[in-house]
Amino acid sequence: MLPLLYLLPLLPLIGFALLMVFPRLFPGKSGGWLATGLIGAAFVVAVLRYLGQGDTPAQETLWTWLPNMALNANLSVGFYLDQLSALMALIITGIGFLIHLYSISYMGHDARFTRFFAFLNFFVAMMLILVLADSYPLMFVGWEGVGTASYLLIGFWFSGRGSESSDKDLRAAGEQEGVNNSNAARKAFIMNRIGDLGFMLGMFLLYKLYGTLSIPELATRVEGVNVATAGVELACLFLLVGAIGKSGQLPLTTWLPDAMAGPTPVSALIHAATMVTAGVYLITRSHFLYELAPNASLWVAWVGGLTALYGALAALNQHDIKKILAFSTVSQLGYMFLAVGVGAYSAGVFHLLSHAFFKALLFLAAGAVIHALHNEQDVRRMGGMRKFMPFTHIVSAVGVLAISGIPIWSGFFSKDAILAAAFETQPLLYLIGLIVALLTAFYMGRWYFLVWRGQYRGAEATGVAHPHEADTITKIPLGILAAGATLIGFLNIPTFLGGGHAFDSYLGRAIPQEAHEILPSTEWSLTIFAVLAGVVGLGWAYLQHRAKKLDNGPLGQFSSSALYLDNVYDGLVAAPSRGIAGALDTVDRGTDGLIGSIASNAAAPGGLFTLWQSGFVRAYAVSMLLGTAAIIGYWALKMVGSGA
Amino acid sequence: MMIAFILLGALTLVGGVITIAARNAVHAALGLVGTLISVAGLFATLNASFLAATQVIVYAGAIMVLFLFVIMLLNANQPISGRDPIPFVRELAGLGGVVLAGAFTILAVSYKDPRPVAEATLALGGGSASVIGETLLTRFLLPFEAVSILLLVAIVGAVALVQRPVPQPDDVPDSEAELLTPPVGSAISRGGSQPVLQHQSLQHRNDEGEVRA
Amino acid sequence: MFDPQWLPTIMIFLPLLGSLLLFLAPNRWRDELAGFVAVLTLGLGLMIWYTGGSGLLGLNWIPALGITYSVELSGVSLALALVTAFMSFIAVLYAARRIPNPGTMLALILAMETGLLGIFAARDLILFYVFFEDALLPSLLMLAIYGKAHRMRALVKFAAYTLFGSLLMLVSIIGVRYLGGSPTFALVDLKQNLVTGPAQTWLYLGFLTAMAVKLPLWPLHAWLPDFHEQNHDSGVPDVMGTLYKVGGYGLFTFAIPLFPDASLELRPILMGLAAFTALYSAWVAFGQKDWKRLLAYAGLSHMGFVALGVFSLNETAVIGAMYLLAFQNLYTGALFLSVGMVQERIGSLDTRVGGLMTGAGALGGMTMALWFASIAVPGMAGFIGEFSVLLGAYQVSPWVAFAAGLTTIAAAAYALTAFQTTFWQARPLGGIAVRDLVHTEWLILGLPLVIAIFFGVYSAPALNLMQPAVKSVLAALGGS
Amino acid sequence: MVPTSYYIALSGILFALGMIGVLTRRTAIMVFLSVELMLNAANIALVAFARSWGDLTGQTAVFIVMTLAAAEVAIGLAIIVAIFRKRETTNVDDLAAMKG
Amino acid sequence: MLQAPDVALLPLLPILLVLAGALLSTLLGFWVSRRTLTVINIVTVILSGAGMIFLWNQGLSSFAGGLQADNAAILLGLTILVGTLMTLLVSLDTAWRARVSFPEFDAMLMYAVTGCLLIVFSGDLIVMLIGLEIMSLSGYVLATLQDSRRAEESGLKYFLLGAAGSAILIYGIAFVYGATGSLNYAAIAAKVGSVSNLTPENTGILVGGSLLLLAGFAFKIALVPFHQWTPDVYSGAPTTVSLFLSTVVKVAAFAGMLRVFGGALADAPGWAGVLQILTAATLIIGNTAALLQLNFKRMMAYSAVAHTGFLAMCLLGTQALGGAALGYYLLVYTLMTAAALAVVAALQRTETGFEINDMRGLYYRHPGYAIALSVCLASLAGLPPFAGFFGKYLAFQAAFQNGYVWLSVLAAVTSVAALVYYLRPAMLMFMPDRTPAKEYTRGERFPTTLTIGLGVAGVTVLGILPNVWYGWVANPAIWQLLAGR
Repeated sequence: MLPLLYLLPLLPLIGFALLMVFPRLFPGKSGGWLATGLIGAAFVVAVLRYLGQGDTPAQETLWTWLPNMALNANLSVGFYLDQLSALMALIITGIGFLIHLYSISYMGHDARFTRFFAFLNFFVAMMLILVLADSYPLMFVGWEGVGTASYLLIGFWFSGRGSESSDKDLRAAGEQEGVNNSNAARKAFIMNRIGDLGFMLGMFLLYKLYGTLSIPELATRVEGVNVATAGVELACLFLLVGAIGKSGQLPLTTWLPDAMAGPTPVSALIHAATMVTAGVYLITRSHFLYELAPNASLWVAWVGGLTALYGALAALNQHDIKKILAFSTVSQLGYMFLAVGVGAYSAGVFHLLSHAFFKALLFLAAGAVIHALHNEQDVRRMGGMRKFMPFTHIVSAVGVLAISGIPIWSGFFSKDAILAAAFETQPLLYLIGLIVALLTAFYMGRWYFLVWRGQYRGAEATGVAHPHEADTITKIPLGILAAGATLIGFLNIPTFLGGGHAFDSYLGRAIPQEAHEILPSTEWSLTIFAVLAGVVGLGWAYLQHRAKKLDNGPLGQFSSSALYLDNVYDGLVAAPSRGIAGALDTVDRGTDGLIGSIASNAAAPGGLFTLWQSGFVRAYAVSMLLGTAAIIGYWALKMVGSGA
Repeated sequence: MMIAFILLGALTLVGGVITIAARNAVHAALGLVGTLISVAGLFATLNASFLAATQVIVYAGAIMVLFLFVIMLLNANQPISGRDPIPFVRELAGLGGVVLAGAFTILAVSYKDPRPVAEATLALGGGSASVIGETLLTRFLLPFEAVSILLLVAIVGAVALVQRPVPQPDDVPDSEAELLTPPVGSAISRGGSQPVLQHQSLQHRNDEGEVRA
Repeated sequence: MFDPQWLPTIMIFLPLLGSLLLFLAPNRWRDELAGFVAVLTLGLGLMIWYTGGSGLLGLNWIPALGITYSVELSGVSLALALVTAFMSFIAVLYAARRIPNPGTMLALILAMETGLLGIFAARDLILFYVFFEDALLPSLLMLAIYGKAHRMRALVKFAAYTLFGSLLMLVSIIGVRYLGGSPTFALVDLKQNLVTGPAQTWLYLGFLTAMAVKLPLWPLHAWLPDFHEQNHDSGVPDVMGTLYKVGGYGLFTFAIPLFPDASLELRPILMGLAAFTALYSAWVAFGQKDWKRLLAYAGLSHMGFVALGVFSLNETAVIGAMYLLAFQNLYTGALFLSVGMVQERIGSLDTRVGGLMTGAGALGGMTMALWFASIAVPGMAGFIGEFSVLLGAYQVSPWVAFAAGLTTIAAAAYALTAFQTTFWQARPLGGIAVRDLVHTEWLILGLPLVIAIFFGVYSAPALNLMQPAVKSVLAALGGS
Repeated sequence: MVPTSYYIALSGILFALGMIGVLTRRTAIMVFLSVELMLNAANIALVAFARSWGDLTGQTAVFIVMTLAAAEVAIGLAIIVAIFRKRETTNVDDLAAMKG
Repeated sequence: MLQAPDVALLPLLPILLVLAGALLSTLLGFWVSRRTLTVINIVTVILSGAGMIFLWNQGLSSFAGGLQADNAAILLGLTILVGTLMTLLVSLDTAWRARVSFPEFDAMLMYAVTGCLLIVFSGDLIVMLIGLEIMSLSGYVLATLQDSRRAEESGLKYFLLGAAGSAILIYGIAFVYGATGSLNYAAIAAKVGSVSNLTPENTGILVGGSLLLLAGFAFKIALVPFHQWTPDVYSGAPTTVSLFLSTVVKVAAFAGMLRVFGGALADAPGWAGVLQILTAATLIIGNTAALLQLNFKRMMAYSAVAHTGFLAMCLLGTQALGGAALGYYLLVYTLMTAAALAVVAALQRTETGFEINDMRGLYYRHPGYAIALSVCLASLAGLPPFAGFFGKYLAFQAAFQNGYVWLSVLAAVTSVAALVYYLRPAMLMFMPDRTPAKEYTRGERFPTTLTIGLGVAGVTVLGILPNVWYGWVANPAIWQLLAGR
């Protein structure tokens, strides 16, 4: 007897509810352990379901929910488990568990420790709803739910960490941090909402086209019902907008780097491993639509390619240890979009998986560094950390190698598959991908060398002379993730390397596989190019490191301002909309004031009236006489007119 | 007959014009007397002999004497000089009058007798006192009686107005009653020009000269 | 045996009776008495719900005029009546705690509850009108007695707008009966004798004006911000004012069945207007610096959605509109009360005080959750409403739905901005220390929130009420 | 026989004259005198119509109207006298305290 | 040959009772105090009412149709008596403060009521005219009776314009007589009924006459542009008198109009078109002007003008509906106006009434009267559940049904202005105030309270159960026989 699917979101939800409503019941770190335990339990459920999974997807319906959907029956709350969602559930619960564990140590000194875990649990629950949903509206629940969780967690330090301090400077800095954190959270939510609108419009259009929003039903109905391609294309584009918003793709990308304002585990869990990949998941989940919409797919690929390039360029000259990783995430997500855009769904999801491992690893490692340096995040004040934190150094190196696509590490396999698929369909995108691979290796090399190698530069600024290695609770997740980042690539060894595409064939039961028509020789050369790009990038970084020029990366301000995209948005959208709001408010009061002043003041008609009601009796007689004269005169004229 | 009508009609109108145009009130009243007598003549031409007589005796006689008496009493025979406070009143009056007169003329011209006038005239019986009296006491009995109430009202009202009775005290508590007694000598204020504005600043004093705490 | 048909009548007039009793009751029992009456009313409502809605009770009220006393609580009207009874209870709860010497306020709340329940129960146009105006009086008195400095202006505006609409509606009501030749004003009779042709459009417009004022719909909304801004700081009158936004319900229950052709004919314009209202007011809300005004515009924006749903005449959208109408009362009302609590603590309604959540975590958290409900985060009742409205409207007119959909973004912008500058960020130096929720305040904010979440997740009970009612109403349109 | 129309026209003109008088005369008594003109116009019309119909009702009505006029004069003059006592003016334009 | 006059005194009974009160006041005044007389008058009024109820459904007439004691007359007569009763009760308390507490005041009041009843019971134009004159002359005297400059000014204005108005009315009667050859309503209606009976060419004279009648009546009921005396007279006269003039006298004038236009001239062409214009103008001017007033009593005067507009809409309805509407509305109007002005009379410090701003916080000083006043104002504004709403509703319906849709819409729009000016004082009363009271603190006495109670109870009961009165007036048969048989 397999555990029911609803347990997956329910377990973390229970944790959320308990920790929110009765925080007093969980003194000390017990709340964290409860939350972690529940996620662990959810992971067990996910594993059990994975193991017990048959070829046919499982669908479990709970109760009816939205009005009047799907041929006049109410739309239900129901969960759907196929290979894709099983995989996602494993990633979410697995990596989620590790990050929860990590957080027990990382957030150990925070005043709102229990609250943090409540939010984390809430996030995991929502993410599970997202991936397990059997219909788009339910997926949307998770979709916005993770957005909300993300909002709460980015704004976790909403008042800034030093704002209660008695020290004036610290207080001022804390207040500034509070404003920044709040703004970042709000920005994330609003930008996600833009995407959500696209998602909603996509749903509306699908409902109009097919009359249902249940995913399995849609999948079957797409084959049966004949609709105009333009409609499907448009629906897919709408869905793409949703995916863009959630995954921080161009042009809705700027919230993701800002989201690093949240605690580091949040960055690892939400803004690297799980939530941001929801866009990829959405498109993969909707593959049956995108297959009918080649143009929309091309859009997806191009969005991905350009975002990958954008993220890589922006990552080149960041100074915040987490921002480099954030832009890297943007860039890597671009890869995944590129993959699903060119139809290589499996490659995209595979990269999603490997990225989840190595990026979570990198973030958590960065978190350990930040912790060790007492919240210092500027890479220019780090350096030489390998001496203080050898374990963390090793796992970080693993992460850097993985993301740079160096063989045997997972990034190599997943990136290679994407580049091969791109080469097959869109050579230009392949070229972009290759450049991005090079840039990725460079900025990750820069990150690595700045943080771990060279001399420790921050003793003065941070006030920490001897940073300490992370504690055991921190090391366990780091170790597991490092192992995963190293080994996970072997799940999907391509044929020309003698592998069996295990991952592809597993996923292939749920989503279609692209046919490989590339000659092994071409594949080899593609692989060599990709590895070359990684090696060259890392080498370039090393050379720069030797020259001690890494402090300021290439492209200068252009890169560190993230290609000025934020400034453009602020000028084009944020400021005008604030202005318009002010103007509309004035107008709203103004029209009102106009009517009001006519009514209350009424000077002109009032004066006229006083003139008429002058108090002179003969004036009143004038009205009477003229009234009578007018009445009688009117009648006489009428009589004359009618010829009487 | 026609000549009589033209003559009397002209006299009526001339009298009317004098009434409304004469600067001296006495002249105007005399003009009205002329009109009234001419109207009596018109009544006579219309076979209303009793009315003609009544018109002269009651109207031109009694009522007009009353008018003249009051004019003399109130010294109102001098015309009021100074700017007319109502703008364009003459023009408006003229316009209204012309419209009215024109309209009535049009209406009058449209009038067609329901039966031959000669035949109808006979039915009037000359409008003598006896036929009028008969109508009054049969068909017009109720109006005839009701008019007596009207006259009674006129008498009582006129007396009450000219010789105002003394208000009878209420059973108001003493302190209030004291406050409410109208102060002596404040009933008449001379000049008659806008006392309200002068006293507006004093809240406890209104234009009736009452003093309240 | 007792006839359950009479239950709605008892439910309607019980609060009024309680309100009159309050004047007789000794001062120290007033809170309890008011609370008891409110609970009893709610209980009665639940009883009606439990028995599956009441039947139609039709009595001749003024036979000479064909005016009947027809009341029925079932379907949509029952749902709205329940929400009204519930929120009145919440309002009583908060008023008793917050307002010093609250006797008059409690009496007014109960009196207004009677009017509101009457509005929902009425199945006769004149009766509807009577209750519609009856609810106005307590609302005006609350503003007059407890309002702020510039309340006279707000009062006059509120009353003038309302009456402007409702008197035109009265003319339409008269027209509906006489041009259609119905023997009475009861809805059942009127439906048998529909007015046809252009006259129907004109009558619809008259009806629409009243409902547009009460929805409210741009450009007849100007009374709303002032009304809320000038009302008592506690937000209690605002709760009742929110409940009084019954335009959507009126359109649904009366306008669609009585003016089917006209509502179809005017659908494109009206949908556009509704979407514009939603977007416009959300945008204006973004510029507000006063919580009450902001909430007023936020509520207005929701009403734009309700109107969009109703005007679209699409089944899903109409159900969504009714759902939204019912449940937005919960969270909008609770938000007004939370604003009242903030005002009680710091003496200000400004949206830029900053850092309240540091001291008052629960207050901040509840407020945030209510805001999430308000901006239709899924899993809350508001989402079901808004999503269904947009979904249905999209089937009719994609562009309008798109425009209205933009509101969801704007809503996030205004809600989060104001929330952030009030509750988040750092408390400025010298700011008053803020006390967290105490005693009944937990219930006052918690209960609506719990219900909003419950019906966001498990909507079946409410949908079972509304869906058949909406279907039968829309069936009159000939299945569009 | 003079046609009834002539009488009616005459009465109409007289009525209009009375109206003009009401407006242009500035003394209360003179205004009132002008009203008398209007009443007389009505009387002429009544009598003329009575002849036209051969019906005594009209003439009797005139009798009543004359009485009315007398009663009106009594009250009117009483009011004018009462006012004169307090203000020593018969100018109607002096009584314009209430307005607006 | 001398035919015996048709004299039956029974239908005259109510009028005679009131007249007896008037005569008693005139004569006994030399020996008995005024308060005693007022009480006697109250008794006669009640007896007269009982007499009317006795005459209900008997459909008596006498003086050859000159007097009609039909149901319409009884319903309107009762309304007049209610107004009279309220006036008398209020005068018990306030006549001394208004300095009109002498027997002649009561006498004039009762004469006026006699005139009013004559109008209501009239069967021909001459009786109506005499009733109107009795009422008007008494009204002139009442308005002037107080020994004050304001009262005298209002009296003179009322009188001069009233005399001119009467002249127009009489001229109109002459024309109608000329066109139809009769002064009796029934005969006129028979003539007008089918234009073939009428000498065809004389339609012009008929319409001219009815328009002149309309102008004359328009003066009495204060339709724009014949309304300008109203605010000055109502605000200048003692409040008790204003109460009387704005209720009883107006009801009687409307009754006369109903008799003439709803009965005798119902089928005559022309007047309805003019009346609708006048009504529209009245609605606009009356409501707008009331909006500008600062003095409450004067505002009530304009409100009376505005209400004339609403009432006149009833006249535009069909006989059955319009008559019923008017019958209902007039009673409600009487109750609410009288009660509202009774509050003013009781609480005012001087006969100028009080400023609207002075009413701030009245609720906290005189809760009962303030609530009563706000109920009356709400009713005047036409807010349910008070009877004013159904009055307005019926008026709208009457106009609407007879095709005057635009007028109904206009009335609806102007009602908004009405709401605003009623609302301001009503709400001010509930706004807490710290300034010292501006009103008379000892105004609450039993008779006034009784009046106000009567008004408020009436307005509320008639609002919730309109059938209590409307059931009586609704019978179309009552109003189709306005002209008599």
